[in-house]
Amino acid sequence: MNPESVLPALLGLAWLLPLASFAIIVLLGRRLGKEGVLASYVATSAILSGFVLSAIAMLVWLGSAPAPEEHHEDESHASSTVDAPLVVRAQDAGEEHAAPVDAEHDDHAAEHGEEDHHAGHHAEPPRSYSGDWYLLGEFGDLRISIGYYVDALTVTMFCMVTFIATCIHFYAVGYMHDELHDVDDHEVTLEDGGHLHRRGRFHRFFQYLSLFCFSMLGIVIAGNIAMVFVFWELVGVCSYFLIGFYFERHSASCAANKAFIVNRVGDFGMIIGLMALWGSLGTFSFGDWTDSEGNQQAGIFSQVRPEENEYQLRTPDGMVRAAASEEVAQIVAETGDLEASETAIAEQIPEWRDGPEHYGYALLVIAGLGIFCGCVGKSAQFPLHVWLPDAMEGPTPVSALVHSATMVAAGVYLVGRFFPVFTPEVLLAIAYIGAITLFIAATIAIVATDIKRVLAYSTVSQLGYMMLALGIGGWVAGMFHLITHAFFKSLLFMGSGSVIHACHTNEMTKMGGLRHKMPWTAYTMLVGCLAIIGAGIPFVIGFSGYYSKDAIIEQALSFTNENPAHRILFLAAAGGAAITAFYMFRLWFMTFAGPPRDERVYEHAHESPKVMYLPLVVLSVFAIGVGWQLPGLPSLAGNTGLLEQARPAGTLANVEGGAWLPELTIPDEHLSHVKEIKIPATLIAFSTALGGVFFAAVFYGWRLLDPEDARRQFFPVHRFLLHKWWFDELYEIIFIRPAHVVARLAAGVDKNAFDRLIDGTATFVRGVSDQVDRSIDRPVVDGLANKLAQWTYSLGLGLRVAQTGSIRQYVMFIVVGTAALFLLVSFFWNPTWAGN
Amino acid sequence: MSPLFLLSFVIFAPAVGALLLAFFPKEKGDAIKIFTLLVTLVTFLATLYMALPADGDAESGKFSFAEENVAEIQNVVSLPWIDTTAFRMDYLLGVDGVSFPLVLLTTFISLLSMGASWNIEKHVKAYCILFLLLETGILGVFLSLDLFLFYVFWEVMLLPMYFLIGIWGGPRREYAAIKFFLYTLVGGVMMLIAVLMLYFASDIRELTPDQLAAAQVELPEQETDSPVHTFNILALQQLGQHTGQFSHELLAGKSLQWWAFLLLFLGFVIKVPSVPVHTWLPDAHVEAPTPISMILAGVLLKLGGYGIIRLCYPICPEAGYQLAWFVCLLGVVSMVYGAFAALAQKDFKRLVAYSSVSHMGYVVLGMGVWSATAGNLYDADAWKMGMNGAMFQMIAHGISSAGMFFMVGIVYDRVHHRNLDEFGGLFGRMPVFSGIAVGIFFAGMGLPGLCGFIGEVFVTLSVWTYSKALAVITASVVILTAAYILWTLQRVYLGPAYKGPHGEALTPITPRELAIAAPLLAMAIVFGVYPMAVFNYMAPAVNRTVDDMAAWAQRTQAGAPAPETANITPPVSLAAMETPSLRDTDQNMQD
Amino acid sequence: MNWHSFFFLLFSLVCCGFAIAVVATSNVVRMAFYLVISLSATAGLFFLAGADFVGAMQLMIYVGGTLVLLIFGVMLTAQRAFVSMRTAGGEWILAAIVGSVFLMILVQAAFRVESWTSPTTAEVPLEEQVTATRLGMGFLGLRVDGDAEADASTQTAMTGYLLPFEIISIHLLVVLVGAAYLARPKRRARQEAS
Amino acid sequence: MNLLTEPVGLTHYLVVGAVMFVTGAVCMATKRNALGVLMGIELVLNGANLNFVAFSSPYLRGSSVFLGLDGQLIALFVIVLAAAEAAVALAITLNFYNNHATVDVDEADRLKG
Repeated sequence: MNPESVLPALLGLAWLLPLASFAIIVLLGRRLGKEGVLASYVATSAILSGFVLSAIAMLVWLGSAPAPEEHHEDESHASSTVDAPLVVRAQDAGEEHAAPVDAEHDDHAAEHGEEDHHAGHHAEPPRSYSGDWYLLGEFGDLRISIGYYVDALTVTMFCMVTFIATCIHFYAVGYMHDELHDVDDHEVTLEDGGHLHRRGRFHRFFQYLSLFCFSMLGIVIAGNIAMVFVFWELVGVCSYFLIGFYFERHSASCAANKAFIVNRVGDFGMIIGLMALWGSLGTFSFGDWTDSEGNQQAGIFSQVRPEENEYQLRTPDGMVRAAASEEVAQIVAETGDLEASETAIAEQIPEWRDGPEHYGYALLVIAGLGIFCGCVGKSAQFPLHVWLPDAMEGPTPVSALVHSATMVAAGVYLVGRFFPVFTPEVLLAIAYIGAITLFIAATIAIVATDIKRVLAYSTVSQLGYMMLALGIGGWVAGMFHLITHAFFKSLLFMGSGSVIHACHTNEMTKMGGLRHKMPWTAYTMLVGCLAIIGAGIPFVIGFSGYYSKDAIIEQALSFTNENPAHRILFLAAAGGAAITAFYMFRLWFMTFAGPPRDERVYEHAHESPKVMYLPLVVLSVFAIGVGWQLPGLPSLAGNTGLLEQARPAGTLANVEGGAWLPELTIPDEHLSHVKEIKIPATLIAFSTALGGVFFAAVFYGWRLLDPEDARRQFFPVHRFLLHKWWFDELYEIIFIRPAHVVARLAAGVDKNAFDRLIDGTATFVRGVSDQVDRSIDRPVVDGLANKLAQWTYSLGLGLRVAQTGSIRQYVMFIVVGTAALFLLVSFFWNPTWAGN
Repeated sequence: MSPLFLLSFVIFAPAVGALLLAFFPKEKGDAIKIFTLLVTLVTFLATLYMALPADGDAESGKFSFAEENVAEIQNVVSLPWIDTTAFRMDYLLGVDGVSFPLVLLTTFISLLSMGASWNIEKHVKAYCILFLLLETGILGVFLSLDLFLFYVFWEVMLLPMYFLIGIWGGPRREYAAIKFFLYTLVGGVMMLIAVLMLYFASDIRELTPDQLAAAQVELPEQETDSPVHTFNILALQQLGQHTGQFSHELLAGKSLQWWAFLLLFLGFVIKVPSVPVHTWLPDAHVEAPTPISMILAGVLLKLGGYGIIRLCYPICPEAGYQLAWFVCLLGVVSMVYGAFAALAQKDFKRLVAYSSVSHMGYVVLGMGVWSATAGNLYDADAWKMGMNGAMFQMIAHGISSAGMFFMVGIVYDRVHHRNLDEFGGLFGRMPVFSGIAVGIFFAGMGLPGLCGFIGEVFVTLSVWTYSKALAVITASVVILTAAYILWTLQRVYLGPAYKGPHGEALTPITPRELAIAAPLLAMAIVFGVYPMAVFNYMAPAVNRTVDDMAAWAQRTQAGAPAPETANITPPVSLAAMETPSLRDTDQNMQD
Repeated sequence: MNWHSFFFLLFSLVCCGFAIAVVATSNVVRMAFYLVISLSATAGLFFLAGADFVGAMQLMIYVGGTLVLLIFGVMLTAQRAFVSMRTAGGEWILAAIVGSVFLMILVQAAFRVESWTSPTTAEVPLEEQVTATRLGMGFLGLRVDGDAEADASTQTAMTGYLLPFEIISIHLLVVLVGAAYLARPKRRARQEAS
Repeated sequence: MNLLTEPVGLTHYLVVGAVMFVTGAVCMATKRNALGVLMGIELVLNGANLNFVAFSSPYLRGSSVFLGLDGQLIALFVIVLAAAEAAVALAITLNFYNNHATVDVDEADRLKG
């Protein structure tokens, strides 16, 4: 079993199974069993098989740690065929990862010697397999294809996505069973005052879910950024369908539109990034690839971090040339010969690149920012975060799967995947965006009362954490948090779904004390809450969030130490942790603790069926333990963990600033695990979280203080937060209305300017012809003809007198005429007329 | 089958069908429709036959595509047609990767829209006859290689369309038909002027034997002192690219080819249509009956793009080089403007029409991105991508816009209004139809996996190399497109209940309608998932066209190391191109 | 004074005198009678001019045929009111003026050509004095009356009259049929029809 | 000029023909009776005939300008035609008479313009 062919096959199959399920459900639909009940079986079995395949792939990956000497063989072998994986980069650090790892992985980075050792290792690119399945188009040297890029991150993401998706499929079977028969939608009021009565759409839900899984896995497996974009859009449209699942509700269809259009705004930036890459690098491929003539071509990563530069970021030649096109044209004009110019340009490139102008650096920044823009849209980062809370209009399993665990995390995933390309400036921008997002979202979550919205803002906030982590160089921290967050956030959402299922309301103000009615839900959700706030016994053990969040805060602290100017980032992370703890426990207390607020709701509440709470239990197990270092298995994060295997080459080093921000330092992530940083960071994180929980307990658990008082006291702030910082209103004013005004203007110009012009021209021409008709045609041409006729007529009238009818007069006329003729002839006769 | 027979059959089968229809009794409406459908089907099958691999058999009439990597014009049919001392026109037909997909699209869309014509009840016979004549005209334009023949077919197509809109249209049909007619006629006249300008400036004696062979043309047997003019498009291309015959100054300091390019381009761009000469399109679409809208959007608009790629650039490369900014600007303005205008529409069909304006902007833009400049060493790859993307976009738009109009037509047939504010809830009432409609609208929106995506993305990506500002604007259109399409879908298909009149008429889609809509959606998916299905046929010829342009640019703009022209400062120098050829002719004369 | 002149004088006076008499009288019966005399005298003039056959025909057809026809007409319509119908004096004067002007023109034309005033002195050969045969040949398309010394173009210009003759024959036939048709009694037919 | 002393020439015939012609014309112009008009016609025709015959007479013009018997041939035609004309005209007259009970040509002015 060689992984370079097995892994793509396994993952590809896992990827395509949901598509098959989608196709089956689309074509058969309601005919799948009674009201399409079998659709859930189809979809669930597809995604379950996908999970099994992914798990096998994970085992293959772990079991295929290549021997050091394999390196070169792989490369030569791979390039011999086109369809097989084109490039295999196997690194020689494998044996260390496969080895049973030291238990105290938290500490092991403390030793400097080992630190250097690792740094040396990671100067090599990570093990990855890439290749193409088929071409979308090829133009000269440019080609766009559907392909794959498999590394540790891919495999991990596959496992995570398929696992959570499987849980959610099961959960959805229970949650959506209402849709198996006719439904009365109480949120839709018809014109006659009644509620909408409609047929159930059970199968359609699973159909969209399958399509979503396919698209999401497509993003993960994508071998090039264009393919990412393709599936990026596809998950967007799935999200659109799923948010708009209850399309009869106006709010749902609006939310779906909003989600899609806001995402498109992000995509707009992403396209610009794609263009910047495409126009200068001429490839979208992550890994290296082989062209049709068998030449090795560098992928994006190799171009940005070439081997000869020790995998450090360098403006690629293509970008330098693209930026220096005027100079290139100058050279061409001077030499006049393309080949000669080529060599001349090649000589000039280093000079251009490193000169004061930093040719091409701007392009690199644009590319980075552009790609990040897409991530901002998809991951609901500031300023495009507005869609995600509205997206909660969708059914809760969707919120759990799409809008917390997977799709929104795709933005973070892409930032992680594209990490090698980001310059320090871009990373700083990412960090700031993440920080702003996490703070804004967390503050809004404090005042939200809709249980799902609280979770939605929490999601936005956590995504901000991830972005922040990535932006300050904590690659593993960010990705790790992505994974752990997926587990506990989907757990929380499903728990909330269970609550909603029981109470038929989203409003927490009508809940309370539900833990007696639905203990499974309550305590699994408590696990989720603890996980998200990063609860744990410091330095000993904790929930999964403990590890990932602490890693982020450590890195933030490390970053702040290096760059005191940017200490706000650390403050945001730490403060955000406190707020997170507060609102999460506010949620839990309001829902499950204390006396019920609404007796009627409480009476009706009941525990959900087994098919719904079993996935909760499974997920809570993972929410607790996914960050643990279990014996016999590699850890997920940490310096030797699974994610570390995927770390992009050359990113594990102190980066001393970019071309534009030379004083900025992105610290080495492993340095954040040293004691000097780890201890304060852990303590800060622990204390802030504890503080948050304490305040929540004071207000909502023990109810020592009335939140109403606080609300009244901070009325303006509350209102500000309740209106979500007025973002929606702001966007309405500065984007949507102007767009409509411009649209109306355009339509108006069409109708009033262009058409007027055309019609005016027509009228003018008709006027002219009328005038011609009236002033020339009728008086002159017609007049002449009429006059002639008139003359003839009057002549006839005159001659009529001669027409006496009397034979005798006629005779006289004849005679007179003849005589007159004679006379005339005799008077005017010219003898020469006779012809002789 | 010989090319002569096959190509002539494809062009004239509909016309012959129309002739036969003339003998049908007027009352037998169904028989007439069935016969017409059969004629379109036979034509479609004939083009499908052409699509089969030729296996190197040049006489088979089949079209050899990428597998043999044949980029040249194939299946050339050349018969003398009009041959007087002053004019020589040939019955010159041929097909290559540029025209063939469009021919296939034409016959395909004709077949489907004939199927969509089933509920035409008024003057069925006349309708069918005009319909078939229209098809003949369109196919003739795509297949003719003689400029004059091209022009004749161009005008042939105009009249049936005029009547089809003007008789079977909506309430303002006369206005729309006249508007359509005048616009197109103006374009046609501009084209005719350019055609004659080029004809009288041409002289094929200056071509080398290789070029003559490439142009499928022969010199007259006895040598003449007077110039040998030609209408042969291929010969004109060779002349435009390899000689300076069209480069002499004509008017206002601009060369003949500058003016010819402009005139041809304007003529075509009216057909495309681009802002600001697009206003005929919404009116024509709104008034035209559904099947005619399908033809109009699906095929007729493509004639403009086809003309640009076939005539404008290859014949007048220098003008294309100078006017690339104009072409691109027009494309981008159309995209943005069309999208904004679509956003404001209340009429369903009008909205789709404006979306056509926006989408066809991609075509113009993609054709204009002349990336082969000195700044990137005359690397035309981005332009190839743009041109291919534009061609693909034409096909994709042919599928998706025809589909969109058909979708509108289905609703209109039932409720007899198109006011977007009075729809809603169609998803609940007509689920299958709504599903297909959403698919087709998403194809128009450029969703990946559907045909619109490929063309739009390829064009968009190619723009960066030409102009970054335009590229950013281009990219921004994705937002607007999403906005108007989604808003439309929301207003029409989503929501709790249908709000307009005749709600009881909203019956599920009929099998006939399904039979028309399903192939469209299927094609949209196939082309979106496997675009190479189109590129295989198209790319070699398109790439060759671009390569020719790039080679021309390199030859003339790079300043071939001629010492006397090296000191000319403007990069676009006529002298560099003209000097050698003029010297050659001088020598010839002395000899 | 020779006989030719004498007879010419005689016949021309008779001819002109009775012609004037035809004009002068208002009685239709007398007009017919005077006309007979005038035309007969004209026949005499024909004889004098050497056209013996024409003169004979004049007597036979005109005097014997046409005038008899006219006289029949006179008799058929000669009721009292129509026997003599007078014309207003003014018309007479006008007719006289116009007529005399016309006459002056004609006479003046007749005297215009010098050679016309005096006759030729050449003797006419005997065979030319008998015209009937040669006229007949002319009608049959064969001209034997030409001047043998005339040049060839003149000879060829003299063609026969077979075709006109035939046309005239048919014409006559048609005319006679037409006349019979016109003159048939219609009143009775109308009465029968009604 | 003295007719009695000089030999009779062509002119004399022409004068006689002219007199007859003019007389016929005057006759046509002045007679109200249709038959009188017909008689005027006969006179006119005879005047013309006289000219024809005179011109073709070898006695009067000499053989140098003699063109044969064309004149006489035409005169014969005229005579025949005059006969035909008389027949038709008489038929018309009788018809007119039958219809209108008059032969006054002044009554026949239906074609007055």
